[in-house]
Amino acid sequence: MTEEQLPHLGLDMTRVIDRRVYTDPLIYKTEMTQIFARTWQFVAHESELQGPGDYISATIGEQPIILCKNRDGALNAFYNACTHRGAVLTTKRKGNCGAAFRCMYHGWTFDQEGRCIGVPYPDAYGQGFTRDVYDIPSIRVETFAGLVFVSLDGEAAPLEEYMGEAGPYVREVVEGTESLGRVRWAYDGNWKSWHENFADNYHPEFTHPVVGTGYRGIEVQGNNYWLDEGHGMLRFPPQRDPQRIVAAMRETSGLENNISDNPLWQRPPFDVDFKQDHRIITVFPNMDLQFMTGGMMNIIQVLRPQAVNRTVVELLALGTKGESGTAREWRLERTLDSQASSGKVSGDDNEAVVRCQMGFAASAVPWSNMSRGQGSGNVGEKRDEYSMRSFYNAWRRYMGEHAL
Amino acid sequence: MTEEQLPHLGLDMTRVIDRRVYTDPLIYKTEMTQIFARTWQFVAHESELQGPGDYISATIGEQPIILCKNRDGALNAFYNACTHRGAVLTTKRKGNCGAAFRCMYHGWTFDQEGRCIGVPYPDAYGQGFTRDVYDIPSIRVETFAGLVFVSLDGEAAPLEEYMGEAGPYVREVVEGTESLGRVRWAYDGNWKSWHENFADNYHPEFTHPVVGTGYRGIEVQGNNYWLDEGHGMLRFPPQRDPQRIVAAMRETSGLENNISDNPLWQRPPFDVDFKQDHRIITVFPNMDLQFMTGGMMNIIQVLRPQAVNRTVVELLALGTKGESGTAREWRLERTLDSQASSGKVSGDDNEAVVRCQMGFAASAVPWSNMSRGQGSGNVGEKRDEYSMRSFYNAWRRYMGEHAL
Amino acid sequence: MTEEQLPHLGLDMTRVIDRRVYTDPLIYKTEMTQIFARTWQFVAHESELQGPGDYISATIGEQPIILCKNRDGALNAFYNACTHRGAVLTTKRKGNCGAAFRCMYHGWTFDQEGRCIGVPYPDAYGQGFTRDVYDIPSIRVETFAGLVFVSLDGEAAPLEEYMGEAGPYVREVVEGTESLGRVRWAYDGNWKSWHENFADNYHPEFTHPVVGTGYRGIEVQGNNYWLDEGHGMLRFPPQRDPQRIVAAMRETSGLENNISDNPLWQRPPFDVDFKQDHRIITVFPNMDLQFMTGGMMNIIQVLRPQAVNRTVVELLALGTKGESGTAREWRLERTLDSQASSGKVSGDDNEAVVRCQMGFAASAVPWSNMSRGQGSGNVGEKRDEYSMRSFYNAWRRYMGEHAL
Amino acid sequence: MQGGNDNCEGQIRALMFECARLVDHQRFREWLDLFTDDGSYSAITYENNQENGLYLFKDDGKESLKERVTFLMGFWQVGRGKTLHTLSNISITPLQDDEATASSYFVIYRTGDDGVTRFHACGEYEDHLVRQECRWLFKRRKAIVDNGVLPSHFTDLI
Amino acid sequence: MQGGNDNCEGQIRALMFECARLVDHQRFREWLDLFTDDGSYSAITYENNQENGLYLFKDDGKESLKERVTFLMGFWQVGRGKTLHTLSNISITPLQDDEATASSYFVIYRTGDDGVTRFHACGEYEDHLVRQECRWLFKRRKAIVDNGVLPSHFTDLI
Amino acid sequence: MQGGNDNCEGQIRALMFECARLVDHQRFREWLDLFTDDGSYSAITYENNQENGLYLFKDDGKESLKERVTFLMGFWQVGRGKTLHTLSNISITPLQDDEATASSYFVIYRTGDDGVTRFHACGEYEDHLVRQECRWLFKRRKAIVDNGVLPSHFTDLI
Ligand code: FES
Ligand code: FES
Ligand code: FES
Ligand SMILES: [Fe+3]
Ligand SMILES: [Fe+3]
Ligand SMILES: [Fe+3]
Repeated sequence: MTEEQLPHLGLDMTRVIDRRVYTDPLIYKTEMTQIFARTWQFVAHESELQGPGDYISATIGEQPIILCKNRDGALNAFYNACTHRGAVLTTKRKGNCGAAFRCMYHGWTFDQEGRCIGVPYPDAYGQGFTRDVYDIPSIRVETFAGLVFVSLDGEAAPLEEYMGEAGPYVREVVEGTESLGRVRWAYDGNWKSWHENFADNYHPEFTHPVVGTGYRGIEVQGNNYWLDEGHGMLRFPPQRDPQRIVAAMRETSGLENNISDNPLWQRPPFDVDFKQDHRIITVFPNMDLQFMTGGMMNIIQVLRPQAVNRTVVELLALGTKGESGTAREWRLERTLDSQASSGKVSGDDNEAVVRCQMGFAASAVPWSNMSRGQGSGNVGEKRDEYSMRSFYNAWRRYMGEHAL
Repeated sequence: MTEEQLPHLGLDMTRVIDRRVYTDPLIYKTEMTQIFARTWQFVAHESELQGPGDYISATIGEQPIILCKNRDGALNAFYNACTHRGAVLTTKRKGNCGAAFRCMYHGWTFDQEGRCIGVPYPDAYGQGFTRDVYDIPSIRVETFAGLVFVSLDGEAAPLEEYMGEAGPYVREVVEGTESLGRVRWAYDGNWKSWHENFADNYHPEFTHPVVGTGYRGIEVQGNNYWLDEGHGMLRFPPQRDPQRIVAAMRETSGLENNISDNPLWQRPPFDVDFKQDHRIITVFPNMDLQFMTGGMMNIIQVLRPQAVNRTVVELLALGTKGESGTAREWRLERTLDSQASSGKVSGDDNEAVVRCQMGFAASAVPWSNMSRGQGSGNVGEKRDEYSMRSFYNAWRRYMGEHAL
Repeated sequence: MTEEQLPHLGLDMTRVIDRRVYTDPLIYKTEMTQIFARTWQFVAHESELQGPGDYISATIGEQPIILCKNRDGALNAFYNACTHRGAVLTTKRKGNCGAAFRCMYHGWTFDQEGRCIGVPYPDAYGQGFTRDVYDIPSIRVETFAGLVFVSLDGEAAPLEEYMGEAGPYVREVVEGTESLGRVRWAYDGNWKSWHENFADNYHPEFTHPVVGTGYRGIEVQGNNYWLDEGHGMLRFPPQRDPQRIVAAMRETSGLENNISDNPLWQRPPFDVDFKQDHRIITVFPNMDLQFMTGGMMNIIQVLRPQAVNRTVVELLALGTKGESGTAREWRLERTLDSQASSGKVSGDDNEAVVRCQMGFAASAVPWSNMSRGQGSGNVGEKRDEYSMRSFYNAWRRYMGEHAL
Repeated sequence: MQGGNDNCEGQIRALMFECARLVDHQRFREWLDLFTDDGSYSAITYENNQENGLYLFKDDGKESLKERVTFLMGFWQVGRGKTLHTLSNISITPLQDDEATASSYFVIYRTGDDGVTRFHACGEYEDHLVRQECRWLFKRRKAIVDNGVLPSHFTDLI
Repeated sequence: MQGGNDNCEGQIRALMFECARLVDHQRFREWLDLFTDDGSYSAITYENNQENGLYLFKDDGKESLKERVTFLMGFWQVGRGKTLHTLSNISITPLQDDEATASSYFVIYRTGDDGVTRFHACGEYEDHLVRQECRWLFKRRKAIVDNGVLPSHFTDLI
Repeated sequence: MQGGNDNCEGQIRALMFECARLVDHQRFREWLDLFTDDGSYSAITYENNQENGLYLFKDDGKESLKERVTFLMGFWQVGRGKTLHTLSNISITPLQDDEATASSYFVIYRTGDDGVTRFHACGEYEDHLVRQECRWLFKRRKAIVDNGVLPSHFTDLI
């Protein structure tokens, strides 16, 4: 596999990716400043912040931040670092700060917008001291269809514009939802591998026996979208044949799976249009939304890089605002069955991305292929990879001269 | 918070510190050679080495060393590394080497001063071989008021001179003491944060509810000292009001704390002048002494950096030589009640320094303020920060061109 | 210990080694490419791969590879990394791939030689797509007396030539053997320290009381060999006096060890020539063979570096092909008694190499001496160090300008 | 050891240990037989158990349990590392002759592909047990997992 | 389960487990009730227990214990991570009808602010127990901590 | 606690705990007395136990055990760190009045030269026990170690 063998693919870093993007610590470091500090980053669903003083803390790239609701119901963000001597104002992932955050070290207080409102015994600082120098730098917050994002970059385009072609699709699947809760897990691999996995509709029938066996004998439909800028979408109809799955299960374990007695296979206690397309939307650079089986499963995932080869995935499960208690209970019990590192589907995706990171060490195999779908335009078939190329196209632009 | 906003403070790295000093691995590496390899470093109280062959091993910066008492009762130090092929002569933190250290690998022996006194089968090394080439390089040892220090730097000023203005204060609080034992703990933070915490008398009433509530309604007294060179002192009278503390305890837990039945609040079984000032002395760069409540609690702490963001604190508890068995027992049971990572006071200090390291990641908040006390001279009020500025003044001098 | 003091030794990096070779991450990184990617590296005994599809995976330097037996019984090696998007084809250390490896991510298949034989839905890659571009790069495999080696370097000399002067000795001790199984352990030290320990016959009587006490009062015989290129051998007759050992045991524990009732001291249930020399052969750069007590214990060890200061040792125990069930059982129960990190001999060697790594931190003791045996020629006495110098001579050549 | 509660407690502990052993030895089909036909097996993080009730999974009834066993036997492609489920702090509360609840602590160690054995997860089991035909079975086992960040390979039985 | 030592041992084990559970669920005021009025609770490192007897802390009597509970309930500002105190190797030695000593091993796991659950500390409990009004209580609990370098957050009950 | 199997089980558990305690307190000569004269003590990795039967070591009979104790008492130069052998999931199967088998899980923590306490190893004991002169002893203890990569310092009793 030499460079000469691959001319038809174009070594342009969108169709064929140099695997060092997943392993080079310097690229990782650059991603933190060129990408994570300049894009819009999802922090919370607005339903997670109910009253004044409610806050959520997060790490954006490597920067600790706080998102807080103020007295007027407005959301504000600022760094989670005391301007006095650096202590984070909170170590909790969420909570309520009351009227203000009081730093536990020297008692400086900061209001719900990060403004310095109290410095004990200020006289010792002398005459030139003005408290507002010690306001915590604020961070831009914008909301899109109930999803709250921040950007560390004062110059970033507005969120609405940033969402670009993905906007309408995102709005459609999250409007009217609220948060059910979160789970997190870690895997030993680069953050982009998980994001790619979401933009990848070529793998499911191979990675997931429960998908592949359900597709047996079926002509698989669906589309893959490049959405400007950096976003993507997978859209495909529900087609699996349960009887094929049951047969495959029998082969696998020798157990007769009687799905009609298995509550996991029953209709949920709420209306769902089973004919609706599944939709998986990737938002640049590190956010993924899944809207499956007419919204039976509706989740958001965000990637929190820890190191070039370590990532935490944070998953937010969504329910429908105002749904019945029975519906809500069903969602709480069933939403994650396929998800997270314990999930019947994601379990295998975790294995795949960990295996990729292991294989990236083989420097004699230096490129990854993402060239499926050779047609012009931005839409291909289900198994095409326009979505991934959209990501790397934006990645390359953000990284600028730092890209490989 | 921009550089322009802070002119009145002077970005001179003593009043306002660039937080990269706590996070930059290169600065850390430089500190190992510019500071830890050039200053006097506390290793032991002389009472810890009783007879010939008694030794204590330690790591000074990143260098393994042995401090050993010889036949004549003199203390010697040398590297803990065999000159043959490198094995440490001991892996224990303390012990007795007998007449000599025998390296476990090839049996080379080194006397209590590190001189090579035995090489098995030396003939194979040929004629040019002279054993004294294989003496372990010795390290300077000096003792101050029973405290044993080493310096890896042959050119360092004598210890007495090094102790500078701190000398008399240190002597006063450690003379006549002996070691009760040690405890160690680790925290995820830079070593300087713990040292600063000791030089900081602004924080206690905010960090420690047990201090803050005891001060309620009281005009707090005390002084803060810059002691040349690099040292500092906090000195303040015992002023807390126990009834205020009891009231705050009741608020906190709903429990009525009857301190008159609580042995922790009783007079110790030895004479103490409860009127005496508390004294906390910081010795450059990584040693701290506390002499509290007329010596009811008397401890030394030394910082052993492990990485730019990881530190081990080693605490040595002191008792009075010749004190009664009851007094000694009291000290053994009570000295650490407030100390170490399990302590009623230090527990919160640990939380503070860990929170600082977390907050240092916020690069938009790049400076820490240590400017309290604007008066000229070297002494300020209790909450002033002359002591910290003394530290950073020396830090900057030792780091030279390597300082930020 | 200054450079001036050591002229008689010659600071040529074979007689006197700069200890940074054990601690410098850059040297380690260079070793991965200059040495591990260019030498022959032991992967398996051929008895470990029985039928077609049997494979063993390994990491050579930092490169994941697979060694696999094909349909014709030939052994092939290739990188353990899918050419599509990088997933390792197996995470197991051994197994059987069936007719082909099927990547778990997108189902690409690779035959037992790493050739790409299946790409699902290839049309999406367009017209220029040719599958053989996606064959996994193959790796050279050669076998020596049943030992299977790979070399990542296409230009490396043939294995037979590489084995050089060590070849005949290696052949003698491994011919007619087969694998009994493997154990692995990790130690906190550089990989070369363990390899040196094998090439070192000066240490045993000091490191291992069970050896040293057995030698009491005995004129120890044996030879040390420099074997071209980079290899070495220790050869010495069985001389220990069991009664001396028993006496020393009594001194140590107060227990009377009655070795005539101790099965560990009995003749094995197979023929052994107890007069035969013990032989320990070191193969450059990271392989060691021990043939002890006429083959009563016959093992191979390979070093798998994890980091500059962390190594995994992989031990392969050997039995004689066709030996009786009783003989085999004896070997399975007794072979490792002295070996591995739990072994009665290797336990102490582990301690020694860990102690060396700790001592290497003492930068004032910068050199290690390997100069025993000053005579010309390539053979010295038992305690000489021709073997080690052979290693460093080759090490220096492979490292080229990157050597210190 | 013939009669009364004591007997029951011993048998219930034996059931718990048997469960750990079957899981650790990957004998999944036998694990299935430790549950009643209407048995439930679920897992949730400590935080979500305190707050919102969002489960990791909740298998209700034999058919759901069979599906999980099928996944463990190959319907997942995830590698099954050797695990060790250590149980401690077992408290059993008899409800009536043939019924009891129990709480216990679990700590799981797991050996990875690299051969290294590591702490994996820990937490608390809440069990509801019944005796059917002289045999104690799980009617409900809920694993409340302390880990706020789950490990990567978490499809093994908890 | 009605009579004799066996009963006692079960009750003492129940006390120990109850103690762990209250601590892990941060029910500190109830923890207080597991001690006699003159109860003592202390901790010391293994090394210092062997050598010099320098305690980490030693709470003698209900008032000292109440002070500790007050610190745990907010007089410390340290965050309280979720802990799991697993107990094993429990050996109980009856002294008389209403008195016993016990030794046991503890291993503590703790979930940090980052959500990651880690091994925290381990060691041995030396307990002295008495029965008062049909209830077993700690008269003395001494925790001997193996850790030679204590963890950073070590204000949780051990 | 007077009669029958229950008594035996308690005594066998006591033997196991005693064994752990003697090992952890480095009282090796007393450890020796927990084995019958023909006692066997061995260790093997989980993988090798499944596959080829290659032991780490196998001490058969008192003389082999004495040799190991001698090594532990100084015939090794390896430092002996403080260990903690926690036992759980103890299942005892009586064979006859004076004989039983048992299986249990062990997890070992060890404090290194640097003072840091870490998880060390874990696995399963397979024990064969006999009663001789009113005292239960190990006739065979086999430690099956989960760790596929053994720790560096692994000469401590497992
Ligand atoms: S660090 Fe926040 S008040 Fe000092
Ligand atoms: S390393 Fe010390 S004698 Fe060889
Ligand atoms: S990574 Fe192997 S088939 Fe895609
Ligand atoms: Fe998937
Ligand atoms: Fe403080
Ligand atoms: Fe050796």
